[in-house]
Amino acid sequence: MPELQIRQAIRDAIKEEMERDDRVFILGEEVGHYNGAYKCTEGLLDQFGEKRVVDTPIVETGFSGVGIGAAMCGLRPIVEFMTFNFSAVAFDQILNNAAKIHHMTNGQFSCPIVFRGPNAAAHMLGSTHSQAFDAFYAHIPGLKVISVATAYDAKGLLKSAIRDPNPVIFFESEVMYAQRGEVPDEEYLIPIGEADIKRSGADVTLITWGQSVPTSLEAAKLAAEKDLDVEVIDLRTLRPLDEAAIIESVKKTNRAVVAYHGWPYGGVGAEIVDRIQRVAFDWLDAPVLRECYEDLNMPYAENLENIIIPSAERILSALEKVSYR
Amino acid sequence: MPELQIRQAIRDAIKEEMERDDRVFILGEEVGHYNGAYKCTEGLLDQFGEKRVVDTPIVETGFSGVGIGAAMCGLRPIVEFMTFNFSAVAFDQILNNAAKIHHMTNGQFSCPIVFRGPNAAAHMLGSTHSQAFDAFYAHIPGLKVISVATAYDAKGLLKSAIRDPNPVIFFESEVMYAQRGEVPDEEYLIPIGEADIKRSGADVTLITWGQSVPTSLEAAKLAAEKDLDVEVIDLRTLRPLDEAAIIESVKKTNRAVVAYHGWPYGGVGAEIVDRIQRVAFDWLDAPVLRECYEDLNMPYAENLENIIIPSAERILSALEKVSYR
Amino acid sequence: MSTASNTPAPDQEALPATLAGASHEETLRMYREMLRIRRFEEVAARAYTRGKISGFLHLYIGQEAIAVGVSEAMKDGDRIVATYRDHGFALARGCEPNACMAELMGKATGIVGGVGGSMHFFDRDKGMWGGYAIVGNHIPVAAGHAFASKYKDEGAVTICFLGDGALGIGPTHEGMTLAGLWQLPIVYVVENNRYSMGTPLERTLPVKDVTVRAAGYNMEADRFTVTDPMQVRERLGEAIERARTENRPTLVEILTYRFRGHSMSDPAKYRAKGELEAFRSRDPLEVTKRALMELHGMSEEKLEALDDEIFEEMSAAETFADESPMPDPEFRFKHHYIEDESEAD
Amino acid sequence: MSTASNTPAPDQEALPATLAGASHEETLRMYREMLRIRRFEEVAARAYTRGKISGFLHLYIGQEAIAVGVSEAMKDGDRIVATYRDHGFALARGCEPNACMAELMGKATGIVGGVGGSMHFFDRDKGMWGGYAIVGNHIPVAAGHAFASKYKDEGAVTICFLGDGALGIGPTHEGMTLAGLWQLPIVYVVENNRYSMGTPLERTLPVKDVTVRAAGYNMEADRFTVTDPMQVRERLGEAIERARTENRPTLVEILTYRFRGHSMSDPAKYRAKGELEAFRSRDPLEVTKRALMELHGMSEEKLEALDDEIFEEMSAAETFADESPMPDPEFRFKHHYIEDESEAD
Ligand SMILES: Cc1ncc(C[n+]2csc(CCOP(=O)(O)OP(=O)(O)O)c2C)c(N)n1
Ligand SMILES: Cc1ncc(C[n+]2csc(CCOP(=O)(O)OP(=O)(O)O)c2C)c(N)n1
Ligand SMILES: [Mg+2]
Ligand SMILES: [Mg+2]
Repeated sequence: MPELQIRQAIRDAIKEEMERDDRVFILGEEVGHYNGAYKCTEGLLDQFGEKRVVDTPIVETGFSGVGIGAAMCGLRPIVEFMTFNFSAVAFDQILNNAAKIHHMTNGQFSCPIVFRGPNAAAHMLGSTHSQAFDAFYAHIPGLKVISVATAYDAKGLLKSAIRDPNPVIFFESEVMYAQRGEVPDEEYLIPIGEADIKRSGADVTLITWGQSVPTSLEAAKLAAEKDLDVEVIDLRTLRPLDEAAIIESVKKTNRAVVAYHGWPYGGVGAEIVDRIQRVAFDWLDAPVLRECYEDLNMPYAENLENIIIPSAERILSALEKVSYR
Repeated sequence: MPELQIRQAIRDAIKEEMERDDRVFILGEEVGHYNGAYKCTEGLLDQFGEKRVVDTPIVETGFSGVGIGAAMCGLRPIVEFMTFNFSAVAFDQILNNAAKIHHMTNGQFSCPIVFRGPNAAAHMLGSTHSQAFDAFYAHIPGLKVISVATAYDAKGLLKSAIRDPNPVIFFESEVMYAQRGEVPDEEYLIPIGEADIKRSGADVTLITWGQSVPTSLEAAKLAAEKDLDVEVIDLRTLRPLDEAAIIESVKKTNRAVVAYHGWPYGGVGAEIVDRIQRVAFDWLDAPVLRECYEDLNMPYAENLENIIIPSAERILSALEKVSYR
Repeated sequence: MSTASNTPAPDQEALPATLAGASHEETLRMYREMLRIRRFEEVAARAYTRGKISGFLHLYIGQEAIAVGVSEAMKDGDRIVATYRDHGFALARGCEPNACMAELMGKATGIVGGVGGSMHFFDRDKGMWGGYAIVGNHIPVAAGHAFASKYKDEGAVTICFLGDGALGIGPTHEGMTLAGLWQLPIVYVVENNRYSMGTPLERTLPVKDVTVRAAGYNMEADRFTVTDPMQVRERLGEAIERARTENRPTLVEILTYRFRGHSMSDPAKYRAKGELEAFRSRDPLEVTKRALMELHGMSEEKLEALDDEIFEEMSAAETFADESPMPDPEFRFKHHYIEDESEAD
Repeated sequence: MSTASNTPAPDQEALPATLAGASHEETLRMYREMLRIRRFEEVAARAYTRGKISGFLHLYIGQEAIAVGVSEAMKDGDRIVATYRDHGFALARGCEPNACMAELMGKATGIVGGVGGSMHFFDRDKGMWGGYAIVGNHIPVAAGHAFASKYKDEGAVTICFLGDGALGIGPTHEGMTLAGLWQLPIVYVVENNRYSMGTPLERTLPVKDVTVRAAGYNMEADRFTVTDPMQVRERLGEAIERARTENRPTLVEILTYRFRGHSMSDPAKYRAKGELEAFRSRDPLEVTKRALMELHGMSEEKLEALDDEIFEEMSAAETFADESPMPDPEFRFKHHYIEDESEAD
């Protein structure tokens, strides 16, 4: 199988879906002539032209709204946020239009749209440019929310997201765009809502997603060296949550850690803890622990950023703690 | 002690703080000539004039930003959102400016501002006008978040919020504005960050806030009739969370239910569950349960709305469940 | 039921030329539609005060000529995108009063099954594309509809309404920026009724004539005081055809007036003295009625009979709504997600 | 270090009148400041390519005359509110290159202690009020500063800069709406450098001359192509004084050009052929240098000595930054909340 960068897997997913369905188009800042701020749309303008690869001014509310309106008319827009930090200015469109149109119109209209782009901290971008929006969007009924960590998952899930008749938030990672992974030549889809066991293990369940997936795998490796056999579950979809996969694993291991990029208060991490303690209470041998950002605004300075972002070492120590080591 | 409506308690808090400190001013839609969409600013324009009671156009981002800028200059703005639903269009100002200014400027600037208004479902306002913003704002480091349920708490906490040197989100409730409660004539302040035991009990801890406080007290009464002695903790402040008060109670009762207005995924409810299971794991005799909105967009129809909002009966049944009754 | 007493000496003013040029049949048709909207809302207002309707109820009374006029100017496939003040548009587009009234009461038979209420009327096939309750957030969405029309080359025009109070908000600016930049087939119509809630436009708008902004968006502009539905049909018709044939967007400001408060909870005490009366004397409904009498010789009796008939229709709608069932409790799970791709358009 | 080779035949054009009317001393002062900004950024760019600086680094090279000119037009208490492209303003306001360079490297000695980086320079007492990285979200904040000045009747003026790419976004519109509605003492200056990232303004702006929008906000307007810092001082000076004395806001568009890419990661391949060269030949820095030579008889040697001195200063800043410590780990807990009310202003 060829090895692709995540950005190439994303580009291929868009390209294939645009070839398959001419209702699909992409819009956002720099997606066309510039080939994408992070080159996830490389070559698309050349192939599909300005009609379907639409450069926009810096008007996130404007082009999100245009996407929503176009989706209501039967098109299949893909909205690229240069980063999800800039979706904050379009928050109302996502919350009050995208997530509600289908319901509010009693099913007369649907809103098949994908909002995608890099999410969470990259490297030394400061507090306004280092935020994870998982907690905000996963909270909202009406949306589906995806977060990918490998080229394979990125392609398969993005294709599913584009075909999905509902509004989908699709999180990528700037620092992972260049990571390579195997991607089959043949077409494939990954169903939305299914977690993936990235490493199986018997002693502790480590639930993770997005940028924390490689870190978690690293932590599992470190744990293995200490004879702790960690099962790493990559959620891939945050909403709807694959509760069954989580619970099944926890019932086997009786312990769980959740590791992710994002602030601690509430959010996806707390939701997972809630589900585990509620559904698998009698199986739990230790409290579920979370490793995520510290509850702080992200500073620019490299050393501080590195402390705030959960490291493999921090995750390891949580794994040990829930194992009472 | 005189009995005041919550709206009057809010008005008095603003009035007293404006009398005390001429840096305090209020701005928002209809706060002046109209005396407030829900009459929380009644009489203020007459007393303080247009300089300090500022009617704005419908530009939530604009006037939130003006408030933030004015706060940076040493003023003490109170921004009224007609309802917090409309804060969605100002989300970026709160997330990326209010919550970050002090940090991002390395302490050169502060942002002493209060954003206040009604939050969560009122009665038959439909999906766009019935949302609880607790989960969104409590997630954000840099903010303080308050939610009040009585006239006494509203006045004492709003005065503290206005004096607080940090940005504060202050949630009220449209359907509770007319509720009366005792408010002393003498000045008093309630510290931010302290929960209040609204009813003490020995069997189950019921953690609640905002609009769910009266419903929770009703549920506790129903439980008492069934010989279940419920301790009702009104959080009052959502960020920072009064973890000590919660844990102390749970260590006594060994069971907990969380009841509130808001969607289930993540949010304040899940955060509380996480803290309890993490800090009081060995004291818990049952999983912590939550009663909140169903994970649905709010319909207009009265009967559906009534099912979605947690009722005393629903809370009661959760109390019974965690008590294995 | 007679409304003659509402109109202090309208006969002093000359009838607008647009009405003078209209046939009896079309004048009557439009008058009838305007009257239907008015009576519908009067019945709704009464139902509200009797506690049958809850939440917000924003009446369109005084502005009816705009909805009726634009509807006449539309072709099949064209669409209206409106605010929460939307009953008039729905009725003008031919939506059933029964379904509309039932919606106000949150009944299963409502135009959107009782999930939307007054602020969220939608009837896709009739070109009634909402019903948006967050000020300004439909402006980019409507640009999206126009974008799709251009993308599909389908020749449909989107006509998007907003209040004078919606001009300051960012989404309005962004939507108009894109409509102008991309030259979308859209007409933005500002219904300037002088107030946003209790605030007169002097306190919300830095400029009197908002169409000066059209140039900054590279749109055409039009501005007029509404007199009657024929005039609206004509003026908006030009903009609609320009959108259709040239993909050229227009910003229109129509000066109008609402006779009721912002919503049912607003006593509207903020009006200047005599203001309401002055506007009432130019009520397009009454002006059109005068045209029927003076130009087309319709008798008071005939007009009253028409009014009675319409009042009956709307009272029947109230009864229909009263008697309709609430949604089934299970209905609350519907329409959050589409499971099957084929269900999406 | 000589830069003469950068300027293809600038001597063909006549020197701008604003420079002709300026004294030797002030011309030299402004030239010096412009050159300091340029050399600072060149050193920073080099440090970036050597991996000493991370994140985003948006260079101001080509636009320096604007920061230097506006700074000269300001009085004590006036404030600049800028975008992420902010080094020039900070240096022009007298911020230390050491602290600025250290900030770029995320060091404890940085202008904001290493927490902000390139996009978030703040120095309150020098009137450098930021450094905002979300496009447009500083526009209402700056209106708030102006609001406070008016509230306190303190006579200070806020000068708020934005890019041509920031004109479409909603917060810009809302902030300007309030500034115009309330007549705030503010000057909004659009630095139109023809691109927002890789997108030329033809693809982002529905209108060529953005100052046509001033009327819609009830603001005064001014528009010019920057030639030199004296000109900027004069033109913005008028707007600043109008804000100060009449509380009258102005929207200014300055046509300028950035010689580098949007940020260090942008190779700027999207430029039209010959475009860069054409603008370089009108580089305000070089034009001002010519004035020093032609009008004030300064020798190449003297100018080179000055350049060397400045290059020294900036190289020293790099060394300072290199040698500065990273923030203490505990520092990450600072400045999230103020515990003590007296700490807030
Ligand atoms: C973003 C937002 N802010 C505030 C409101 C509350 N609100 C609803 S309608 C309205 C007044 C709108 O006035 P205008 O645009 O003139 O329309 P009109 O009601 O006169 O038709 C306000 C403030 C809202 N729905 N959305
Ligand atoms: C809301 C938002 N969207 C996108 C970005 C990413 N971004 C940063 S600068 C920029 C281009 C801005 O161009 P312009 O306003 O012309 O200023 P210039 O960079 O030319 O000085 C973009 C797209 C952002 N910071 N904020
Ligand atoms: Mg209005
Ligand atoms: Mg630019």
